Amino acid sequence: MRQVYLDHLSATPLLQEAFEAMKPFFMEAYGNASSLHQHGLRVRDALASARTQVAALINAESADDIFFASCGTEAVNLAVKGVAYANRRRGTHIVWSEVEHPAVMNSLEFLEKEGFTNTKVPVDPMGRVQVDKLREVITDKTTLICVQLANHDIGTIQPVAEIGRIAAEKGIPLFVDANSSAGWLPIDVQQMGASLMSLSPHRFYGPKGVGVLYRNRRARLVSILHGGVQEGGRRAGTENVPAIIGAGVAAEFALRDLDARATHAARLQRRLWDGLKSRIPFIKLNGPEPGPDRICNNINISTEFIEGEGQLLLLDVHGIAVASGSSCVSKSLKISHVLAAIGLDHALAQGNLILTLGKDNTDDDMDYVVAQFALIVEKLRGMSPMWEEFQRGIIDSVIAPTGRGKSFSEHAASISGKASH
Amino acid sequence: MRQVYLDHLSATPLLQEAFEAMKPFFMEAYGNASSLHQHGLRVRDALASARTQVAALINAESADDIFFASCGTEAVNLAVKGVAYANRRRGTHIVWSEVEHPAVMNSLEFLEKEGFTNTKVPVDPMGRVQVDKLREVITDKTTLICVQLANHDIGTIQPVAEIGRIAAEKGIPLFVDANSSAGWLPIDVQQMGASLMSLSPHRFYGPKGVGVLYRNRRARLVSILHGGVQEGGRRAGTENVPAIIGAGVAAEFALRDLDARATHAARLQRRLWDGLKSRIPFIKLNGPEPGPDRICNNINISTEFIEGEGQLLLLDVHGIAVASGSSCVSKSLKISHVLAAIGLDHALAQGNLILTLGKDNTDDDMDYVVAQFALIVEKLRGMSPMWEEFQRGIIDSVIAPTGRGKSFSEHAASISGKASH
Amino acid sequence: MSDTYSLYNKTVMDHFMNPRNMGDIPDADGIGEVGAAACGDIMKMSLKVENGRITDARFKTFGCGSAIASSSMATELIKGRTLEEALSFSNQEVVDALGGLPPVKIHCSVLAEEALKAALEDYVKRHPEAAKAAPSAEATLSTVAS
Amino acid sequence: MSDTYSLYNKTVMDHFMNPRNMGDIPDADGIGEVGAAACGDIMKMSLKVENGRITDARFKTFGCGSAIASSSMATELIKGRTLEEALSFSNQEVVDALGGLPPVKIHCSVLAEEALKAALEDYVKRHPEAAKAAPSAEATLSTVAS
Ligand SMILES: Cc1ncc(COP(=O)(O)O)c(C=O)c1O
Ligand SMILES: Cc1ncc(COP(=O)(O)O)c(C=O)c1O
Repeated sequence: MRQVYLDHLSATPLLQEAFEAMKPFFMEAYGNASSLHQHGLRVRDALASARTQVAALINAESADDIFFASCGTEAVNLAVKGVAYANRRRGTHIVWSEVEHPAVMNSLEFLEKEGFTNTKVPVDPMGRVQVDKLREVITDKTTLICVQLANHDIGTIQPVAEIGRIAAEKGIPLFVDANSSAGWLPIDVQQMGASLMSLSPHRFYGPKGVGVLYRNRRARLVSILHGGVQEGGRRAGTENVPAIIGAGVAAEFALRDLDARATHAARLQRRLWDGLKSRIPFIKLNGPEPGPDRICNNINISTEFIEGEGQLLLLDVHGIAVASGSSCVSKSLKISHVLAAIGLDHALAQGNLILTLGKDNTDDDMDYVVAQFALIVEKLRGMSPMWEEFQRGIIDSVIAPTGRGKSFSEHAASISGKASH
Repeated sequence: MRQVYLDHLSATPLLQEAFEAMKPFFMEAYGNASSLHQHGLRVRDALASARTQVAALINAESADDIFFASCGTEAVNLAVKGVAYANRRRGTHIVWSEVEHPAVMNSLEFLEKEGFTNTKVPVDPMGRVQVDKLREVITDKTTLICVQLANHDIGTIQPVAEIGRIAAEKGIPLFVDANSSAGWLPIDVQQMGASLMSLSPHRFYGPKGVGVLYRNRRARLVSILHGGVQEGGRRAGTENVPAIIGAGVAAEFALRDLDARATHAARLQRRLWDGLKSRIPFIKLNGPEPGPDRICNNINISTEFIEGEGQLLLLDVHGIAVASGSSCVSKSLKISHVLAAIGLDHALAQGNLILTLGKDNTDDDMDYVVAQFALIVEKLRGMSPMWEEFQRGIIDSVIAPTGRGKSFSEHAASISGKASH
Repeated sequence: MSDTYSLYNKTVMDHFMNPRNMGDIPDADGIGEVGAAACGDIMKMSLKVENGRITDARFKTFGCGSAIASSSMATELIKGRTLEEALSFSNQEVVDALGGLPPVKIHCSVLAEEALKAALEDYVKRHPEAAKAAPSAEATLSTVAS
Repeated sequence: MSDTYSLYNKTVMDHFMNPRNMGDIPDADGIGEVGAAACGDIMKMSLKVENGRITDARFKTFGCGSAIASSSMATELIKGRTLEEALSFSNQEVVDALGGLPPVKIHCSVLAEEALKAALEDYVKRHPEAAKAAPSAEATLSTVAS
């Protein structure tokens, strides 16, 4: 059976070249980078190269601005809390967009308990941050602005350069969460006006176990993991040497192959969405159309009258790996807050799938996915009371309303006794 | 030239078997453990096995009590801050020993700024926690006791079981930092009365990039890295799958081979110390004599009239890798706080070396180290004004006082104009 | 899909992929449709009742794999039971018959129980004589309905 | 040791491992011994002075590799200089001649400068006529000494 991996946002396979570079650092060059003898010094040299490779990917001013953490989440926590704590005397207010990843959202929730405040900036129905609103909510106590480069769920590319200009004007550091987008979009932190940026190498063919925080010298930052003085005192703990080496190599290839990868992904993205919408009625693309406003490797769809987990499971049975923002898929039984933020009807949020493309996917893969997905949708609609009730005019479609019947949400609320969320 | 690695506390090479087990998780089973498709589920299964393997090493009640973090430092931070925040309403006082690792010490320093308080319990000249003092300083606002299993610098084994009984009696969770000792001492968290314990797999032939926190269900713990709901909501961030798999295998071997490794290390430890003290005058072992009070793989020595960094560098030139607690070796220019805590004379702290043994060291290695070290000491003493002044009766020895001359510290203070620290 | 790795156990996967009694009963004696406030799943159950005994049960489900499997299993379990027996049906039976569900998915089995009870209630509403035959039924059902 | 990995650059390592002018001068004209409050290093320098010119310089050092290398390099640099020239000696010369030191180790070169100045001061104390010959020396040296 054909295997089509379309969950590159969750993880990418490790690049062969990265693995080869990592290998010696397990059993041979096993030293701790803090050691002063040859075993430590060898590793220290290697980490310095990785820092340079990663700095190049985002055009950082200096390799010294690159800090290695253990994952994208930790890099985000370090940026958000590290800047918040460092500037506490100056102010305690943080501005962020409502479509930020839980790593940002939940860090801010934690900081609220510690006496910090924050203001959430709304997005438009395409998931784009409302820049005027963002400008308005900045106060003289604001010490950080958090905006992601591209949304992890619906692929919306944010107007970060524009926000960067506001940040510069107001003298407030801008943190750009590029965990879901680095490696797939050209990034120039200097041009963008980002003072901090998080990267997640395992989303561009690097290894797991490493996250990156870029921080330029003008932004104050304190450590959030306390202990030794690794990473220039900004991140305590023995460095994950092999993973950092792998991240460096992955960054080098990501920079070299960026155009080719992005062009390839964009073509598949177009083919996939064209195929899906031509074969499947009552299907909707969430977020912007493929093109300059959307990251090249993300397709986020809602298929009406059926729920996402079932789609995901049946696709898996057919060798196709995808993700979903449906509540049934989340451990908290909540739909993705991104889908809520763009005002997506609950019925559509429930039928959500997230397909993220990679460099090794092919045109044939896309055609296979379209064909299989059409059959799966048919099967699940055949089982769905909503599909039947739509046919009978009891409920209406959100995607292509007929004017007959009540809305899915009204219907769901009336039978569950509570409003759907 | 013979290569003798005696810095196993900083890092151990990865076990071949662990590496083999990790390999498939880089390029083949590259899924994210949060994904619901086969790639994710495969990885999830593997993580569950690793959790079971690690639980066995310390006789944890359940594999669900094992949480994976990114390094020993993060595991410590999670234990200390995670328990502190979780119990904030009940109390804000933490008790710890003054020889804890900086990961504990600096986490507590951070918490102080957040309104928590702590009391440092002194140690005796062997580095052993004064248990009566510990009992005395516990208040009804104490929510955590932090004591390491064995000291990372001088190898002192702490009376944790005794402290565990006090903790149980008072109903306060005991956190045992076993980052420097797991794999080298038999550990039974239940018998020991530890509610939390940190482990550092890269110190028992596991990979870097993973730390372990054991936490039994009776101790409340909140996450300190915020984001997704990985690790049962106790540690957000994409899991470092290969490293966790490697940690599991390393734990399994550590348990299987514990006796053999410990016996081997203890023999080498004896041989090394006997050799050193018979060949080199004015040398002192810091911490307890080899035996039941000292971890089997640590030798911590002070060689008088010479400084540690030079010793370390010359040993390195001869293929021997060691560590030092001297101020010249630390980035902060301070001697190890452990050496200060046991009241070691500054002169001796400056001449400090830490040698930590591993399973692959041999008797011949020990003899080689003794021979080389004797020559190095001779060379450095030949260059040292202190050695000359000792011969001339201007300053006295701390280790074997002659009664002639002033102390090194007095002399140093008089010529530097400030008291040495 | 690999044989080894799946989100649910084999029984659940089987009922999800090959659901039993999926569909509608054209001339059903009782139909219940319920929604889970927690996650938004919707389940519809149709019953055929003859001589106080459930002779057929069918479902349609909008929901995750475990919701589909739960409704499939519930219809299987309920067929052949008397109304009285059906009224004491509990979600635990579904969970047990499926060989367990992940903790976060237990509510799917509750939804199956609720759908069944709703269908029974509908039946009793349409067939008041049945309530008289089984006096405890009405009381129970009104609790279910509230 | 591998050729590739070392804490210090090649020049520093060379001066650490093969220190120049290590030892004492039996009939030294000036001896200085100073200690670094920051880290506890101790450095002793002995000078031989002839006709207002340093003809020999030796050191002994209790300290790290860079302290030993700094004192070795300082003695090398200072030999042959006049007292006047020696008085304007700065640690930066040592750093430059060594091809750089890690930032945290710059203080070792400062210690070498201080040891030299202390030895010069000792010389002047013992040879007051020298101070008269080089009038600016005494002033500079009293600053150094304070
Ligand atoms: C935008 C964004 N931020 C943060 C994260 C968290 O990164 P990690 O999973 O590496 O911890 C993700 C992961 O998907 C993300 O997409
Ligand atoms: C007792 C102790 N705790 C904590 C740590 C920190 O662990 P890691 O270096 O894995 O971050 C160490 C490291 O040496 C240690 O010895």
